[in-house]
Amino acid sequence: MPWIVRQLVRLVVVLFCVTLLTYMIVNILPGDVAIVILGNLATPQDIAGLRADLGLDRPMLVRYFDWLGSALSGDLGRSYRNGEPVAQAIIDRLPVSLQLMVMAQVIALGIAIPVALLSVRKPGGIFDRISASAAFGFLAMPNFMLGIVLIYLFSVSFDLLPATGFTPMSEGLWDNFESMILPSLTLGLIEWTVLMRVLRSDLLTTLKEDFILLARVKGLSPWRVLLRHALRPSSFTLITILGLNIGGLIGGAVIVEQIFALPGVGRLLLGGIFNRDLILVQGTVAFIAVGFVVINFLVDMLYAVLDPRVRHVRFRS
Amino acid sequence: MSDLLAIQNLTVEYPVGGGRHVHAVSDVTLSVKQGETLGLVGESGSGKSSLARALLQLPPPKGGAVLFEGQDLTKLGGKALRAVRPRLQMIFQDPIASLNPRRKVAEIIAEPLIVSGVSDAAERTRRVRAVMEAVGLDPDLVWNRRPHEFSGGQCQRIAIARALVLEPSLIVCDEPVSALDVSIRAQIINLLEDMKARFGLTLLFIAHDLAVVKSVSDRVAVMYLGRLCEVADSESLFTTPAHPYTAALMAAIPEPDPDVPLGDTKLKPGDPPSPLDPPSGCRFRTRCPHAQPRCTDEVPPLRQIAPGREVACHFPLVG
Amino acid sequence: MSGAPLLSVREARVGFFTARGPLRAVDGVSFDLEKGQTLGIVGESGSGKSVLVRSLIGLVGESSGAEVGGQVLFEGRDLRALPAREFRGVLGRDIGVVFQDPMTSLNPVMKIGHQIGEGLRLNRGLDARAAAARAVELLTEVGIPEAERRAGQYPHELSGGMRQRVAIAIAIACAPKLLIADEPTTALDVTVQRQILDLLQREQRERGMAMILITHDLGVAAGRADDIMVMYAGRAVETAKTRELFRSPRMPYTEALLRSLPRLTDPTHTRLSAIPGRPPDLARRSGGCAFAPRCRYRTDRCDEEQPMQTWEGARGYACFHPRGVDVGGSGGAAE
Amino acid sequence: MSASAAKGAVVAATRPRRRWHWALALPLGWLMLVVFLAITADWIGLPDPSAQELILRRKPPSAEYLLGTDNLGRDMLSRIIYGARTSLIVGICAPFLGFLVGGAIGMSAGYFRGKIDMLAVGFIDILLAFPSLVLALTFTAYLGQSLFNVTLALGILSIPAAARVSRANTLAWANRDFVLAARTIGASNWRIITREILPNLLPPMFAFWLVAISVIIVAEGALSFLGLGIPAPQPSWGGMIADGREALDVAPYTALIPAAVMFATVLSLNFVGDMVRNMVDPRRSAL
Repeated sequence: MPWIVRQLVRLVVVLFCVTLLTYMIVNILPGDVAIVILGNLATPQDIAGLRADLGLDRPMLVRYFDWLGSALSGDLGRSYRNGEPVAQAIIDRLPVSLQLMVMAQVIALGIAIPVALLSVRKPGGIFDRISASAAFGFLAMPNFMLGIVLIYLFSVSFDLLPATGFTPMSEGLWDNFESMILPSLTLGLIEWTVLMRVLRSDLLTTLKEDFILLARVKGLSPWRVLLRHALRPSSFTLITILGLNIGGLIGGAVIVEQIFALPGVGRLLLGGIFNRDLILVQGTVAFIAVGFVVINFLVDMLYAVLDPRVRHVRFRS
Repeated sequence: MSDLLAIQNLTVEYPVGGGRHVHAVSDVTLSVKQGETLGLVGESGSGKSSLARALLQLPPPKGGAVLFEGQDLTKLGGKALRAVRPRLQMIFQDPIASLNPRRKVAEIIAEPLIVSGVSDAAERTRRVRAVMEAVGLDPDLVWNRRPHEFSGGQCQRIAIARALVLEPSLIVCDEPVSALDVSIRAQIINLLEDMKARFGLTLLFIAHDLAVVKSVSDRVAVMYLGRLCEVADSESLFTTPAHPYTAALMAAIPEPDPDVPLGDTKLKPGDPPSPLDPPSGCRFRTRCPHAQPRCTDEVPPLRQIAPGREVACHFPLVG
Repeated sequence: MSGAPLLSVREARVGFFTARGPLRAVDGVSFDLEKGQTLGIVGESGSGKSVLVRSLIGLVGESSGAEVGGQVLFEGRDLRALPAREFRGVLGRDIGVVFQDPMTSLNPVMKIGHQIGEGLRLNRGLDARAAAARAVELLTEVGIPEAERRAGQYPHELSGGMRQRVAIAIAIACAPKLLIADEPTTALDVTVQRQILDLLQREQRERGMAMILITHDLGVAAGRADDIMVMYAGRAVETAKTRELFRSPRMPYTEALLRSLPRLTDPTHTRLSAIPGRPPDLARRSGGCAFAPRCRYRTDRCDEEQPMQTWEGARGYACFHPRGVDVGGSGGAAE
Repeated sequence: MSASAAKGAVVAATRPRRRWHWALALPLGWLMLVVFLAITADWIGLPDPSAQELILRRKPPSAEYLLGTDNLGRDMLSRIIYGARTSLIVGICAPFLGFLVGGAIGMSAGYFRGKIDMLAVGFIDILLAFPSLVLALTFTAYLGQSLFNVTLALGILSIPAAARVSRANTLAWANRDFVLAARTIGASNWRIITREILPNLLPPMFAFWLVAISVIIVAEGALSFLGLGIPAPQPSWGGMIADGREALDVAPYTALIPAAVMFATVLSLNFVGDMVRNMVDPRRSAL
């Protein structure tokens, strides 16, 4: 069976398990779902009504497949707090979260790649040691702490940037950008350290290979050797880590959206959890997990595009 | 001399994904006589290491039988197989990788005794000290030290001691000197010869260096791409090679003597084919100077051309 | 020998800082190499042969914390004194290198034709199209069938032997004056090794290149080198014409090496004369000759004093009791 | 050609890397201080961390209140020290649970391969499909917020990471010849795993455990920051930072001090973790 088909089958299986696991988490937890949603002051009739609506008397697996069936057709059920369809709530908030994560990733890569290249130019040199310590420092900074420190510096002490709130692009690009700088910096400034360290260690390993010595014998300047020969073979682990870190970013986004009051998917989830809105939580967690799995699948595909060795093994066997 | 080990129609294949297989060893029949050293020669990809591991059922072969002291190892289950193992030992190419870096030398050599149930600690210590001295290691000096404190040659001595401590009848030596420096090789070769004489061992000596194989072997078998080409006693094989591949190997070896002219391998240009899809018929035909159409259609059987000499070639150079 | 030798090395030295203290991998090695000649550098692992040659062309750099010393004259110019850009020019145009492992000496994610053409574009000013055409010619010259198709392929699609041929094509692309082969065939099978060595020698003769052939295999050196330099523990212990070295070695280490080799001409089970002891530990150097602990002709002087390099015309060795030379009855009975 | 030819120019080499020793004292010292205070918190006469004195609200650090008071008038110093106890308990126990379970799964997958390996890899992939914080949030939200539940949730979340590290290491070691040699002498699988592979597996796992502690401390902080971790009024650094957020303009120290303490602790842990990894496997250390 060709590789691509095997991977698609694997993707479907993982997605199936992920959604099942989400559904189970929300349903097998202690406490009756209806009571949890309506709260223990609710009258027995309300509880009975809700149970009927949700069809809670049917076995969980059957309910799961119903939920999955409707989910595939875009209906993630209705929130029991405000009756708004969950899917619609997610779609409305998706652009904010996506913009946040994309900007954070751009900042992270924008710092990580040049810094890694510069520090590898003279391993153990001054720049290498400074960047390593800086990376070390940022790595030890939790994003919620960094967010507070950035707000304290840029909003409280010097009123340069808004501390909270989100201005959609429709109301002016610059305002939107201004409102997103601090949140994306909060995520990006930590993310770059992980990417830099991975790229740096791979570059150092590649630079010991014979084909780098051969490039130097050809008379290539150190920078040309780094950029034309060392960078590409060293970028594969970086790409894999990019995929895996998306999960970390989503988690981080939840916090950053909370700190900066950005109306994103993360904050939607938090709200759902606080309000005991199980249906909303169920839909959001499933959406996030599915998104994460799909992104990682695409990153895996990217791998094959960049590395001819992988491409040949995967698409010729 | 009766056969201590008889390999019949041994076949070893590794799946490589996408339904394709590496044909490492194909239908090899070979026997090792009690007390002899059988040399097994071949280039990388010839399947000699795969054959060695299949003998020890690590992993078991895909097909064929391995008769050791009358028992077919491929038929034996866990416990029964483990009971036979002490008499069939192995030493490896990379001496340092064959020793657990976290354990002391004494523990490494004593482990086989513990595993085979020698519970009396004093008895174990006595036998470990004896086998250490036998391989030229000073027990008091090395007892509590760890493998990283030793050179390649000394690590191989420790590995040999570990193989000897259970008094095996057959030792499979998988390229035991290839990873060692030239000056150390002779030490280990002499040690193996001494141990064989002293403990009445039988050796299966695997290597790609013909000169080393000739120095230690009574009989020699030559393998190419998973198949046996030729089996003969050492003297006649090296003086009058019957298979074209053996002749080419001999001609290709650079003699450490400037006056010996470089031999002509007469090989067709091009690289050895891959074991993933070996050529039909005789697998050497793509490089053989004497290849005929018959070699493409018909796999040459291993047949006897003289007492104690077998060759798998339609047009052997001798007989 | 007209004019200055192509390459002249004086007191080459390489030291590393390791966890076990400073380690002198190359401890003062001097040699000359004439145009069109082949120098075989023979030694076991840890003898410093590879580090020596790599340090000459600046491949043992500051990154590994190495301390590099000595003088390297290439066509009369001291490479170590040249500014970086000029040095790279000389390296790119006039020196080609073939490394040991064909698996790692080619860029795994760059097409073969491109890797061959790169040197041509940089050093010979060819444009992309001309470089690509020349690359295909070179592939054919080094014996690779269907060169056109192969040029568009990646290294992992070729066998070990073919990859080494590509490495040779890269090394000779800019018509260098010096070709360095650092154990070019150690990772290959003996039949393929033979074809690669023949190819190297043919290219060297046709282009009049000088060659440094580094190997641990005395057989390879015997058949291919005009002169041989034997290295032990970072020092050049013996240098001689190939035939003289094999016929009448001066240094006990060379003699012991030659006698410890199993030979196809010897009958089976002939006892090998092994060299006792273990390889030298470069971090803990004794004052005297590094080979003393393993040498049959050792005297107290060998332990205390390091033998100086002495020369008999082109022959050089460093030993108090050289073999086959009567040095005033200082022991060392000639066997 | 005289033997003593021109002395070559000697290029100074960089000093050996031994100078790291003094740098190790600082982080180790800080960690010992934190651990010591966390253990002896009850006996060093600290005021009750949850005693509220509204009139003493937001007192800046002074002789009487070394680290000042928060916006509910509680003593910051004692809350930080009791918070340290929370963080250390969660930080040490959670990855321990993860490493026991994850380590065993990874080792059996790496050693036995075949179906077990496929199942284990699938299990890891699925658990990793959930952004860990999201899973932790849902966990504690519905299991109920308590120190035990947070530790359990974060422990379960560290299983896949631990399984991945232990599987990778087991695969590397299981293919070494000395394991094959152990098989040839007839050692049982159990003996090979415990005697040959485990001793080689512990050092890298220990180094990874150190780093995992700092990651879990941050995760606990994040949960508490969002109000879903350690329930108030139990002190937790994350919770303190969240409380301090409202008064950033008036009393920034209420947020910045716990942030600094957490930063120092996590930094020290990462530093020590890297040193250990450097000793264990110099190739893979990041510094």
